[in-house]
Amino acid sequence: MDFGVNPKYGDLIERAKRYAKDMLAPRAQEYDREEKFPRENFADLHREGFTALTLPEHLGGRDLYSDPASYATVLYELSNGCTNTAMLFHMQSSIIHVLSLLGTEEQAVRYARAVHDGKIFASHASENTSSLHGKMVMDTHARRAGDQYIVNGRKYFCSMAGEADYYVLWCQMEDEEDLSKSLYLFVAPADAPGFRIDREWNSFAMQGTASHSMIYEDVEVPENDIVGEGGDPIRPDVLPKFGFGYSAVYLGAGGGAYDWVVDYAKNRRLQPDNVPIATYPPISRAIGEMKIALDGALLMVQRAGWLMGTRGAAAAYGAINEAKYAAAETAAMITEKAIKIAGGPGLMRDFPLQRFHRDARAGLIMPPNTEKCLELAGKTLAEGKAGALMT
Amino acid sequence: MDFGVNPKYGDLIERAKRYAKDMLAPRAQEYDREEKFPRENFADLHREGFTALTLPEHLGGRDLYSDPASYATVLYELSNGCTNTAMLFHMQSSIIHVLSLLGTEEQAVRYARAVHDGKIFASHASENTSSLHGKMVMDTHARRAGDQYIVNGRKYFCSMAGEADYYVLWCQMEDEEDLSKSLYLFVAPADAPGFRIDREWNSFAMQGTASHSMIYEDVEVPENDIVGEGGDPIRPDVLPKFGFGYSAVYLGAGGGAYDWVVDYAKNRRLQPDNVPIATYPPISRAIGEMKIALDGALLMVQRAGWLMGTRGAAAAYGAINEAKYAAAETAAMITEKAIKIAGGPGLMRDFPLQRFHRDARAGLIMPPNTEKCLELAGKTLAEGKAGALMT
Amino acid sequence: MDLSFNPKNSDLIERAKALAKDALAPRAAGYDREGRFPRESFDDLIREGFTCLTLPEDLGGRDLFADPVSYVMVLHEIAKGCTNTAMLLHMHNAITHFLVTLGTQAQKERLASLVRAGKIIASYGGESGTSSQWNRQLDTRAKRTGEGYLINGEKVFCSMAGEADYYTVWCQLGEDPDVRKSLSLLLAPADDPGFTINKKWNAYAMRGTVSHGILIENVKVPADALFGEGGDPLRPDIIPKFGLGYAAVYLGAGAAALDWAVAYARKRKLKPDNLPIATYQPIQRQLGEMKVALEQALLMIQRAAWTLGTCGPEAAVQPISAAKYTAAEASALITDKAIKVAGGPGMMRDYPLERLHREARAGLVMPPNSEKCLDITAKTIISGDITWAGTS
Amino acid sequence: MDLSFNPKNSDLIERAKALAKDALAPRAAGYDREGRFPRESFDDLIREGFTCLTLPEDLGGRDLFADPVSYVMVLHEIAKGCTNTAMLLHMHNAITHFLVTLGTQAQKERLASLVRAGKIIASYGGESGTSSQWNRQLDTRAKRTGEGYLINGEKVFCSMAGEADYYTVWCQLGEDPDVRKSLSLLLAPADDPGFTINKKWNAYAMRGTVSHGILIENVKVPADALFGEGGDPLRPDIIPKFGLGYAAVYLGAGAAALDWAVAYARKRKLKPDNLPIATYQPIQRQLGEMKVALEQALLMIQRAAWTLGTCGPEAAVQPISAAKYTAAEASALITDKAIKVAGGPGMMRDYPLERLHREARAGLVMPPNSEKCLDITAKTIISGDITWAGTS
Repeated sequence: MDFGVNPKYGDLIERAKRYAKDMLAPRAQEYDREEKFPRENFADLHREGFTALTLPEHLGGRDLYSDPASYATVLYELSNGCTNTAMLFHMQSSIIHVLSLLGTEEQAVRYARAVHDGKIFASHASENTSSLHGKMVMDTHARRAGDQYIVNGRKYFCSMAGEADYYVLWCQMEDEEDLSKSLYLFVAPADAPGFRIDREWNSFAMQGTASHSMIYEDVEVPENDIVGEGGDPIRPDVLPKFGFGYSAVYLGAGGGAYDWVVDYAKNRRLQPDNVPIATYPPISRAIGEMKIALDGALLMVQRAGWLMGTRGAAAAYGAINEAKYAAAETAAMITEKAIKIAGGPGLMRDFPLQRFHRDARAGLIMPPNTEKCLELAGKTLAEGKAGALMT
Repeated sequence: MDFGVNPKYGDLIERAKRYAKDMLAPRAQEYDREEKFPRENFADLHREGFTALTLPEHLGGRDLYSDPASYATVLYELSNGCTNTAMLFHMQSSIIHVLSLLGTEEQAVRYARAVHDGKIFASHASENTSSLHGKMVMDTHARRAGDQYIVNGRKYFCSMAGEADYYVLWCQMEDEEDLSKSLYLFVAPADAPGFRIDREWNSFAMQGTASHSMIYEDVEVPENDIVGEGGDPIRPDVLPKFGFGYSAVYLGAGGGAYDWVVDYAKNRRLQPDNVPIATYPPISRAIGEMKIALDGALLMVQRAGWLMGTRGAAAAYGAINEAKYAAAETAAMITEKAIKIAGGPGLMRDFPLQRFHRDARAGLIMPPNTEKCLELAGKTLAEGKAGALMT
Repeated sequence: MDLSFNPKNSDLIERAKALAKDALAPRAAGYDREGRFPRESFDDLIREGFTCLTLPEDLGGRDLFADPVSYVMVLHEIAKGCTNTAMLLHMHNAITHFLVTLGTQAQKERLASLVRAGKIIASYGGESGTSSQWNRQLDTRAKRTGEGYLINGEKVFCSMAGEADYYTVWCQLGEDPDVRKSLSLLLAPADDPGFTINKKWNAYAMRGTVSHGILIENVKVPADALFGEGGDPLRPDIIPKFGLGYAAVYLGAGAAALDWAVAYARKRKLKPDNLPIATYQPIQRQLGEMKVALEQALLMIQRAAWTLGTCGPEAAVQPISAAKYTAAEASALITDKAIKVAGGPGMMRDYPLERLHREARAGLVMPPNSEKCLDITAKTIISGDITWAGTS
Repeated sequence: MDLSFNPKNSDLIERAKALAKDALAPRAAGYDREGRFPRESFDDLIREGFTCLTLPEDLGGRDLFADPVSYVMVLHEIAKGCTNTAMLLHMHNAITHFLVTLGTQAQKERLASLVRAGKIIASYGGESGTSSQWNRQLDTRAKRTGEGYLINGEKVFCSMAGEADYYTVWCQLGEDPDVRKSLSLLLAPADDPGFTINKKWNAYAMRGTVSHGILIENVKVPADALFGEGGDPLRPDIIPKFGLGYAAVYLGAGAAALDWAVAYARKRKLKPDNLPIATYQPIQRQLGEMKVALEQALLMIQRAAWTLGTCGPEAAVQPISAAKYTAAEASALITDKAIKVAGGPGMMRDYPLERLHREARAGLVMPPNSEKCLDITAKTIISGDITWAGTS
């Protein structure tokens, strides 16, 4: 057992921390207020080599998904600065990892080159299922037409809609209902004819992710931009990676709020006492509670990552689910306590607490929502399975 | 709107407060430890006229159920001293009220005389239904034999089993399935042949209530000890009164713990500070939280009582349910906080906190348990009803 | 104990309810989005007479603070339609009541005629100091001149800055450093050129209150602008009434969220069951918890209001603190759970829950904040035995 | 980061688990009911070598504090069977470890031979003073005599009073009023006639620890009864280890409650559905919340143990506080919810939940209590930047 930072990736975690503070945090307020895609951040992260971290080493990356616990820690640190950026960074990092994992050597090299050129990849999978049971049904279908495919459909919550350079579509081949045979990833440049954006993303949080809906009308995708085998996108070593990262991202909002309010409480003094309010017992107690909860939740996230990396996603599934619950609830709790401690500045848009709070609230709702997480965890137990392994 | 004490019953509330402090509290530890029926308390309450409070005035009572909010406040105050006694007082007070309400003049006079003579009446209704939906099904049946009835059956959670002087049995006439036609109250002296006690009440709380199971084998009840019309016991002006009182009783455990710990915190001093620990901000904050929650829950209970008294039980049903939830959760929360404040003495059997805590925990479980209360409250809302009236 | 709800002024509560539903609620999201003063809604309130409510009856009002239960329920109903509007109405009505309480007959009459003419009165007490206690010096000072008073200073969190017609300036008058003797209220027309608005209100909630800062430079007011004596604003019948109104206003956000969540849960169906989610037990449980919290808070508010009306302001200080705490925490809990019940729509700006959730957070922070409320309650308990109404 | 759980001493954890399940668990209710020392279970532990675990390897032990993760997991497994037994085992093993750490080679060897022979060592630090800080004078004093030391004083909360074979008395030695220089450990045989047991342990939980008071009158011990120097017991490698063990022990009560609740929910069926209640969503939600709390607390404990083993005792002070807090609160929450899941049987003495619930309450109160843990954590944060393992 070793709770220490993996030395192979210690530099990345340190750099993520630094970038969060020096690069992401100063711009976060503006992206949030203006509801803007964090383009400058992506440019800077690209310049620093961060957008390529999850590519394999032979393609110029650091293979960061080989240690998901470190990957999650990098995400968490970035999110301390800007939740929006961390979320989009996670989407891009996950999809380019998946493309190099599932693609042919030619595809892997080609997409990696695009990443190194600063191109941004988005991954669009959500459809209007409205199912309690979360079964995936795809309305987005492709049909063959000569040496290419014609895609039609509609996706919801498409992060970076209108902002990415490539859209990776989760798409079903027609005439085959079984997703485990018919689901493929289609890679299409954002300027391909037939993409239409329905700008209906109007959330009180995570507004910088530009998660609008997209409509595909006869989008043409050449055969060599179809990645992997039928069903690959829902392989257990692929699908859970997307959901896994949300925990780290949303917990990061809690971490950012915690850092800000501790700093505030150490510097804020009230008359006539003239001591930092951090020394008032109710406030120091609240700081202690926040810190302990933050650590516990981060450990849950890192444990899930470690399980996924060492025993595979199937073994990690319970832990990923539990980590999502712990992270989202903890982040929400911390941002709420932070606002109470800060008082007035907690509500002001000039200060970041209200932003972290809104972002953290989104974490409670993003599927699987926290109630659902609890039910899943309990169901696993009730069925006589261990759920998350006792490590 | 008037939140003040009803002047008609102000004396009773004051006396209940005094009895709780001077009479009930000093014996409560022993009844709990020895798991004894609080016989001395009943004798004293009888001497003070308290066991007859719910009889009509013309039968020597105070007709206290005419103002259920006052009734609940009396219960609450008694329970501050001894939860066991308050619970049994409530059972006896409710059943003698019901007997005088439903009985013939002859019966009402006869039972009232017994009450004035110091006889104790128990009410036994619970059967082994194990139903999620709480539908009442009676295994206990009576058949006619000449000018009397023969009762057979088994009841669970029979408060004062082996201790009361009269058992009032909720019993179904044979050959009639519909409870609204066949359910009657049978009054039998505890020494009637055929009663057998199965001493299986072994709870970590409320042990003084002696709520064992009882088996009835060919118990003979003369016709003039059968009370009311068929279905009377489940009339809306009868049944809810039993459940209504539980809120006040269990909240009383919270009130008792609150009183004790506030007194403790005002007197306990630690070195080197040498000031009452009540002045430490985390503790004073906790005291504030307890007091506010206690008041809110008591208002919920009193409101339910007021609704029942002025608009009838049907209108009060939602409020009774909500009050049960608020009272039980609040009492549990307060006793838990009180233990944390007191530290070591919170755990010691020589002090009452652990007793109040155990009693309060029983309140969470006693049907309807608090989860059930929430579901009922939500279901009422979801069905488009207001639930508790906005008063 | 008599919890029947038929106060003298129940007609006002009914009218507030109707107005909130029909006129105020549809505009609430817009005021929040645009961060502007709810002008149209306030005009409705003025036309319907709601800005005259706390004037004495002989001056055209309803003397509504004489019936505090009705007062808080009117606010609560208004707040269910629009939290911002309700907050500002409370500010106007509370300060109007205080000025009338403190003023001479001539002052009362003049003020009443302004209010009846639709003028809006604001109240500015906050300064950028760092204490929540009233035992420190104010920066805003007034001094006597030949004709009246000259005021200088700076105020923060000035609700309706630039929108109200008159500003009530809390300031220290004269040289006495003891605020308990020198704190005074001076009423000044908002168009005095000495007022400069510092537009720094940029909150994430309650944006429609436009609570900017105001710089006060050489504002001259006549002698009859002074209401009451030095120290009067600290009288126990003044400040706690603000807190009581806040409780009612912020609970309104919670009540509106519960209404919305219930309606949503009854409509929203999920496949493959195709049943309203309101039929699922976990959803029912959440709705139940929200409902109990709402009822409890309402009772605490009504109890505090009743105590104020029946036992007087000093007896009401603690019940009001307790009500503010309960209401703010209940509203926070209810809006939290409402978003969980609603899922995705809970975070979308097209629906009201995210706004109500933000407004409830403001309720936690607005003075007296939850910690302060607990503190007031605890100190009362620790310093002696208290018996509050309803606790026998 | 490597969370694989294959410590050097995993054999011990497996044996602890088996022993807890087969031998300890069936007796746990009885010890609680009768309020007596778990003699039979302790005999099992002695026979299986668990009372020698923290002795050095060359003295017949396993040096288990060198591998703190294994140490806490052994305790946790034992506690899942019997919280009382686990607590006392921890007391014995922790004090044995400290005595060995502080003693001379001769003292170590003598102590080890006693322990190997099945003797039980107790540790008595508590006094009926009123401070949780170690900066005050102790009532228990020792003074040097010709042959050794003479001890007088009174101790409270003496676990295993009258049951252990040796008492380790924390006392001030000599005249120096500074406890940081004079606090000492003296080992005395329990059968010394100067010890009088004051049977006042009457807790509602952890009754099997028989933590009575002890009066110490003129107890004489030889010179080699003194372990270490004055002030040594305050070394940072001593006291926090107690807290770490408490965390593991009390979390055991929570883990056992969750196990029981899951098994119950899978068996219990309600009419008319006739399905196990484990299939109901509200029940699943509760079980899920309990599970997440348990996992989180276990990770916090393991992290603290790992920090102790890898980064040393000073670095581990805050993680241990955090682990104690998380474990005690988690155990309280889990046992609460378990009773709600079980309903009636949750409060019946025929089933273990009510006992586990009481034991979890003791966990909240046992020093360092939750407030104290938060305090330690907060002070560290406020006084400077800290970086704990796993937080990068």
